[in-house]
Amino acid sequence: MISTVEKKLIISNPDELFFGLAPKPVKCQRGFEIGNGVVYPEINFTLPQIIINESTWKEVKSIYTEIIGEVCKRAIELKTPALVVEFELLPPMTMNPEWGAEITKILSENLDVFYKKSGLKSALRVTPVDIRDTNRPPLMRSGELTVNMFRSFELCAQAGADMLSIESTGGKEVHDDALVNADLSGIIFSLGILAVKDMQYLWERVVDISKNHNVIPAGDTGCAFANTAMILADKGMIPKTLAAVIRVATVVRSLQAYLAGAIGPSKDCAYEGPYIKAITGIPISMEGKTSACAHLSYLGNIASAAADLWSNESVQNVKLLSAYAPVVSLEQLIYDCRLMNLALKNGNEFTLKYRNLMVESDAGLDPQAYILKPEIIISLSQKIIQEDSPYKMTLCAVDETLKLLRDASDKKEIKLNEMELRWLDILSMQFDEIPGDEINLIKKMKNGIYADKFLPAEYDI
Amino acid sequence: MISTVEKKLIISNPDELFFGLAPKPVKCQRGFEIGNGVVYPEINFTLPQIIINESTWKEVKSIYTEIIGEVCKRAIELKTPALVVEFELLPPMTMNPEWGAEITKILSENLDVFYKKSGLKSALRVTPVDIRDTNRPPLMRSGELTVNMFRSFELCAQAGADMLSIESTGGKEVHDDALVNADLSGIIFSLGILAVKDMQYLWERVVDISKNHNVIPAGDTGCAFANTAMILADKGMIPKTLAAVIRVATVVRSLQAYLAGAIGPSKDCAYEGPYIKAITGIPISMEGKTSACAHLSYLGNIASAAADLWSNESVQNVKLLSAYAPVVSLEQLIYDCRLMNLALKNGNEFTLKYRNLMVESDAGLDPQAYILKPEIIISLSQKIIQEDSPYKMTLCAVDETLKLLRDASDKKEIKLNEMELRWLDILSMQFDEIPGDEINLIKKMKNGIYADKFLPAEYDI
Amino acid sequence: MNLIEVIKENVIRGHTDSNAKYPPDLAGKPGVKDLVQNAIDEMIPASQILNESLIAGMEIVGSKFSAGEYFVPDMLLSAQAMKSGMQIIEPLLKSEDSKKIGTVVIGTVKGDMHDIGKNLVRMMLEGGGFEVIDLGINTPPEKFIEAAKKYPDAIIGMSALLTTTMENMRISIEALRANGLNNKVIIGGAAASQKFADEIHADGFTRDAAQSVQLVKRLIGLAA
Amino acid sequence: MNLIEVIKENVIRGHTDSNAKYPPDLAGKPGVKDLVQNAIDEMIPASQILNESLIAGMEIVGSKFSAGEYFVPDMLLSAQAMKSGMQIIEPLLKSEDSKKIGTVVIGTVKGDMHDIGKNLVRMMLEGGGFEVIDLGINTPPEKFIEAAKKYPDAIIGMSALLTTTMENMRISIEALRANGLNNKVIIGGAAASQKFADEIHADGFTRDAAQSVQLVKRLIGLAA
Ligand code: B12
Ligand code: B12
Repeated sequence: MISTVEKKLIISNPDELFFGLAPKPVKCQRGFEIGNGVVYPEINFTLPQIIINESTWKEVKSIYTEIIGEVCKRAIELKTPALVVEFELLPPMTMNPEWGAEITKILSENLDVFYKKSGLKSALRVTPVDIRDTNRPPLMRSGELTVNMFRSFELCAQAGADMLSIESTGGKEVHDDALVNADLSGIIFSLGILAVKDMQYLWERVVDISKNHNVIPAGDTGCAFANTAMILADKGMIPKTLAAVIRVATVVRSLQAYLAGAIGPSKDCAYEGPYIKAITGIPISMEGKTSACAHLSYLGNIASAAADLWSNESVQNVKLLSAYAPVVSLEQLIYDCRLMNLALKNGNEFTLKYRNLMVESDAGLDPQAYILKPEIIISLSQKIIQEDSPYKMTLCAVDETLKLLRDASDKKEIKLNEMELRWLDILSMQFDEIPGDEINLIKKMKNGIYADKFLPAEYDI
Repeated sequence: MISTVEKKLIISNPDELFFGLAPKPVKCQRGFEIGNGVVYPEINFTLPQIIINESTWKEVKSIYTEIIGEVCKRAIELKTPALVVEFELLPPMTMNPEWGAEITKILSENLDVFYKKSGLKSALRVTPVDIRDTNRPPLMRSGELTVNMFRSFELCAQAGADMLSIESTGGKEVHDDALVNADLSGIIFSLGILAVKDMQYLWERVVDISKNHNVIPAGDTGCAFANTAMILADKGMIPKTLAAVIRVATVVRSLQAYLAGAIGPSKDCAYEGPYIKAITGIPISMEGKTSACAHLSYLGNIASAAADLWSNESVQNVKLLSAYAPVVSLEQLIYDCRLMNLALKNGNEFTLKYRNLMVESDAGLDPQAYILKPEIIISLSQKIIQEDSPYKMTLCAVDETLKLLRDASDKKEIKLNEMELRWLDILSMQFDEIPGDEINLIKKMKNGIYADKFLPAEYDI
Repeated sequence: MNLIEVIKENVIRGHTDSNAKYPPDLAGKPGVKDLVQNAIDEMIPASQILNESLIAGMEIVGSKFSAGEYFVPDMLLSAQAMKSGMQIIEPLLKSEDSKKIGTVVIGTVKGDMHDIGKNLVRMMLEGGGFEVIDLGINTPPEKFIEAAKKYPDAIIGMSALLTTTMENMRISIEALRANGLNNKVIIGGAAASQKFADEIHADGFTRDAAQSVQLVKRLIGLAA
Repeated sequence: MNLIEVIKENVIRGHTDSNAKYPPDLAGKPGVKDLVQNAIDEMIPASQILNESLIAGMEIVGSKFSAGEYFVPDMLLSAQAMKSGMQIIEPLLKSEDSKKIGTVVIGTVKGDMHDIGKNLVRMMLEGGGFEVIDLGINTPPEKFIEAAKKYPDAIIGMSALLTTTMENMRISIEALRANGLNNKVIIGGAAASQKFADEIHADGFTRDAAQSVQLVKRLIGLAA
């Protein structure tokens, strides 16, 4: 059952939107609560160069075993108040759900041992891959891939996951093309209709599985859309203003997970997280400068302004001069968190000032950073939730962000070059032609240039 | 000419010892000043797994060319106010001074290009290796290695270095053994006599070379002593209290560089830097959490409390998921610096509070962090400079640090376990037997267990 | 400005025809399609239109993109405009004139679904005058073999973004060689590097799509 | 506590003789040297003293170190105490009893001057009953070859800490093999890893000195 969104924000004062504190904290099994006054590190890691198959499986397992041992050891040495570990499955581990579960078990058992032996509080987030996207046009509700994806959630939950997440891809088959063409109608169709419908379908099921296994349905991310856009924008391939617009638009599709019963913490790569936090009050995970190992970014500091978990996104298990890269990342995260947690102890006024450093650090340098300013998050969120349907909310998100960025550029709060300004014009022109009514856009898209990219029946449209 | 130290600290108020501001800023060629209100990133990098010889030399050069290009590109994208690049030679590049100079030229020329093309302000620190330590007992003032080391300084200065540094090793041949035996008499002999004499000899010459080529004689580090101790202590091999004592003792030997005419910025790995800054007023380079790629540490945040340059120490040019590791490090440093620089803009009161977060973050968790508390730096430095000779200053440093740590443990400001306390006792007992007079210790050592480790003539004793 | 120049300008600006709304300042004005028709009517030789307007225009587009003055969507608009002109002149060109300068088979390797980078490479190569056969994502070695047999002179491009799929580039190359196929292979994608390319005996690597055109030209002996 | 136990205890505490000031609480009391002499005087067999006091004591020291309850200087004090006892009983032991359980040649490779890690490994191996030939730092392949010829049964240990010297481990191993020398080779140092060991065909790798004893024992068939 998908509930509808309240017309009132849970956090409506920008000064109450900061790191470490969320109105609806999430309680974890091994002794701690996320969003209750402390920022915790969320460590991510992945395999070094290796192929995954039967013959390498033993080595794959030993790599994960080694990583988790080293990570826990250092976490204890640095006395972190608690540790969140994310295990992002790789595609073969979701296609063979038993494999993903096997690694989950290794990680979970190790966390148990260190909890019992050394009192290391911890939680394990497990994130199966949205393998439905393997074939194009993808089958979103049928077929072996869908079955295996849901089995992967089941088996990982049984094997010891504490939280379930996914970077779901419903609508991406249209978005990929729309993105490089900077075609707002395709983007809005993808995010406001396809992605929303798929999120509703998918998260009802993930929430059910979570309830059955007593694990936390944690949340989703607009990664496949907005982070793809971000990377392309950072490489100068698409306008940054477009990436910023897409980010705000993903708020609506990501929100569906929480309306379906997910309770957070959101996924690290979901830079729309602070919007979700303002709207729903759930704690969020964020990544920024300390995830430079996974992707470079213009959001390095501002990303931490509202973070309840602080993540490195991902790093291969390669040896650096000091230690393996996951240990290096963990150490950096822990030191970042220490500063934030001490700031929190110094009281609200100081915390705010410190948060504002993070914001000021980046907000003026990039439109994608600009839309993460607390006042803007609150004001845009406020407008978005007044709309009645996810489609209308998405339209509102796009429209308001376009206006906002033009305004910010006029007021010289951000500097947009001539290319960006040109595209801001084009995007606004495009927007004016998008039907205000969902049905009409669907009709248009079923016969338009994306017609062979997606299967309407798989979205029940 | 070695001058003697003033009996008055340049910074005598702990509240005036903070990041970004040094009483004696250092002016760089390409448009900026270090220590004048802004913290700048200092990026370091080294080769990945490769052997250095004639047949690989072309590849070696192309690796450095690639690194400097990528680093400058990202520095510009992230709009850093300026960039310091350190090139630490590897041993074969000092043994063949032409090689080190060739890489220096590549780096320097690239920095020039980016300065002219994109306005990237920058400075290049070049650090030859102290190759005199290749043979044991080492020849410190004669032999081919010494000649090549000095030629390396010369050629690198000619080839475009803006600053010269070294991690010099005089006295290490005794210290290595004394360290693992936790033998304070050997440690004090090494640091207070051998190292001091070698620093005086070495830095008079480096300062001369610098003057002749109009480059900055930047400074030295107690790395070979105190960082070796730190790494061993962090691995549980020697007491952390001992490592802390050694750190403070290195202040005296490192100080000799500045008395001989070096003007800073000090070397990143010199955690004695804040003491030097208080005593001399020169700007310092420091490394902490963002150098976790090079070594893990218990000083992650406190290290930045007084930093004028903020460094990653070193990272191999390996590919991470996002980019090559040096680019990743640079990005992290720049974001760290942005926060510090915004804090500085918020005025002294806020800066101090922010600095205190960094201090509180680590100071209670490790004796090596504890001795980096600003009040302690000032009070210990004050005592040290009252003594008349480097030897007496070293004795004072050791004595006062031992007392301080016992006190801190009694007052529960740091937690020392039973093993640490036991060694604190032993070290104090040892200290009581060390001659107050330099001559007597020299006499003892010439005939003692370290007699075959060092050559007195090479230190003119 | 003569017609040849005007067409070229319209390619660069990405203006297809008088119905196209972009770029806004050219809306309503004749675009590449219209202007090429005019040129034909004025008896300008098709090959001259091709070389001096369309290809020359796209070359400038490519260099603007490399210089950071164009986004990908700008480039796509230009490519569309160019195509609209091509459709008119193609029947008029002698077959040898319109022949592509070479063929490239490209695909993302098995297990890997990332294709944005690969698609950009395809686009650039097409813009550079190559025929590109796109095998899509998740391409098993057999498909590369099949394509290599079909296009014995083609350069084969492989893309991989995951550390766990990059080995499939090695495996695919080995499979090609084991089948006696000697097509040159180039690789790319975030996980790849020149070092890795050397290690798996690939014939070329580039960091970005822009450079891939140069690389392929070099491999077929069209550039130094 | 009988004398055997008391000696063992003094080895563990690192108390050499009544002149030694450490550990402070035992200063002035008889140490290992004195007590071993007493034991000899009491006609306790030298081999019993060796095994049940000295070696048994050092074993406990080793496990305390591994458990993080001892620092290296603690261990060195114990080793010194043990040695002082050894000097007394050595002449009394039949030569076969005192024979070392194996030989290890160890050195830091060419171009590399880091030796703290290597020295710890040496110490641990000596404590574990091995004879260790230390080639020092900056050891060229020829020196390893020379030593391997001289000690054909020895395990050879190589240490490297720089990314630019680790290749010298490969080169040194290749040089040994090229000279027909089949000594088992183990490697270590911050730059090394099991993966690298496999790659250069080393016979063993450990992350730390403590594990090196087990590794060497396993390689010579003394442990599983
Ligand atoms: C966008 C993206 C996605 C999108 C893909 C959309 C699409 N249609 O391609 C989505 C969200 C679906 C996705 C899914 C996944 N992804 Co992904 N993704 C990315 C991201 C953010 C950007 C990739 C991209 O498009 N870059 C932009 C393009 C233009 O650059 P490029 O691909 O490098 O291509 C350029 C050059 O390399 C070159 N080139 C490329 N190919 C070729 C070929 C030839 C022949 C030549 C000459 C040149 C060349 O030219 C191109 C243009 O200049 C990267 C992060 C990163 N830093 O790369 C992660 C990343 C690659 N993904 C990652 C992961 C883990 C995944 C998932 C497993 C996530 C999950 N758990 O669900 C799945 C796996 C799906 C699968 N089986 O492949 C990890 C990989 C980690 C690892 N172990 O290797 C990364 C590194 C993210 C991270 N930091 O953790 N991802
Ligand atoms: C101490 C130290 C020094 C001291 C060395 C003192 C000495 N007598 O050894 C001094 C200051 C002299 C020094 C000099 C240099 N160093 Co240095 N040094 C270090 C440091 C901080 C610690 C090394 C150490 O002693 N660790 C403690 C011991 C106990 O650990 P370990 O050596 O790993 O050994 C353990 C295991 O590996 C194993 N093991 C070791 N050997 C073996 C062998 C076998 C057979 C087995 C089974 C096991 C085994 O058991 C040991 C005990 O558990 C490291 C940083 C680091 N993270 O490692 C840098 C480091 C190794 N040094 C580095 C550099 C660059 C240098 C210099 C070039 C600096 C310069 N520009 O002047 C010179 C080079 C000199 C030379 N030619 O070798 C870099 C290397 C970078 C690179 N490219 O690889 C490092 C990584 C520092 C950094 N982060 O940048 N260094």
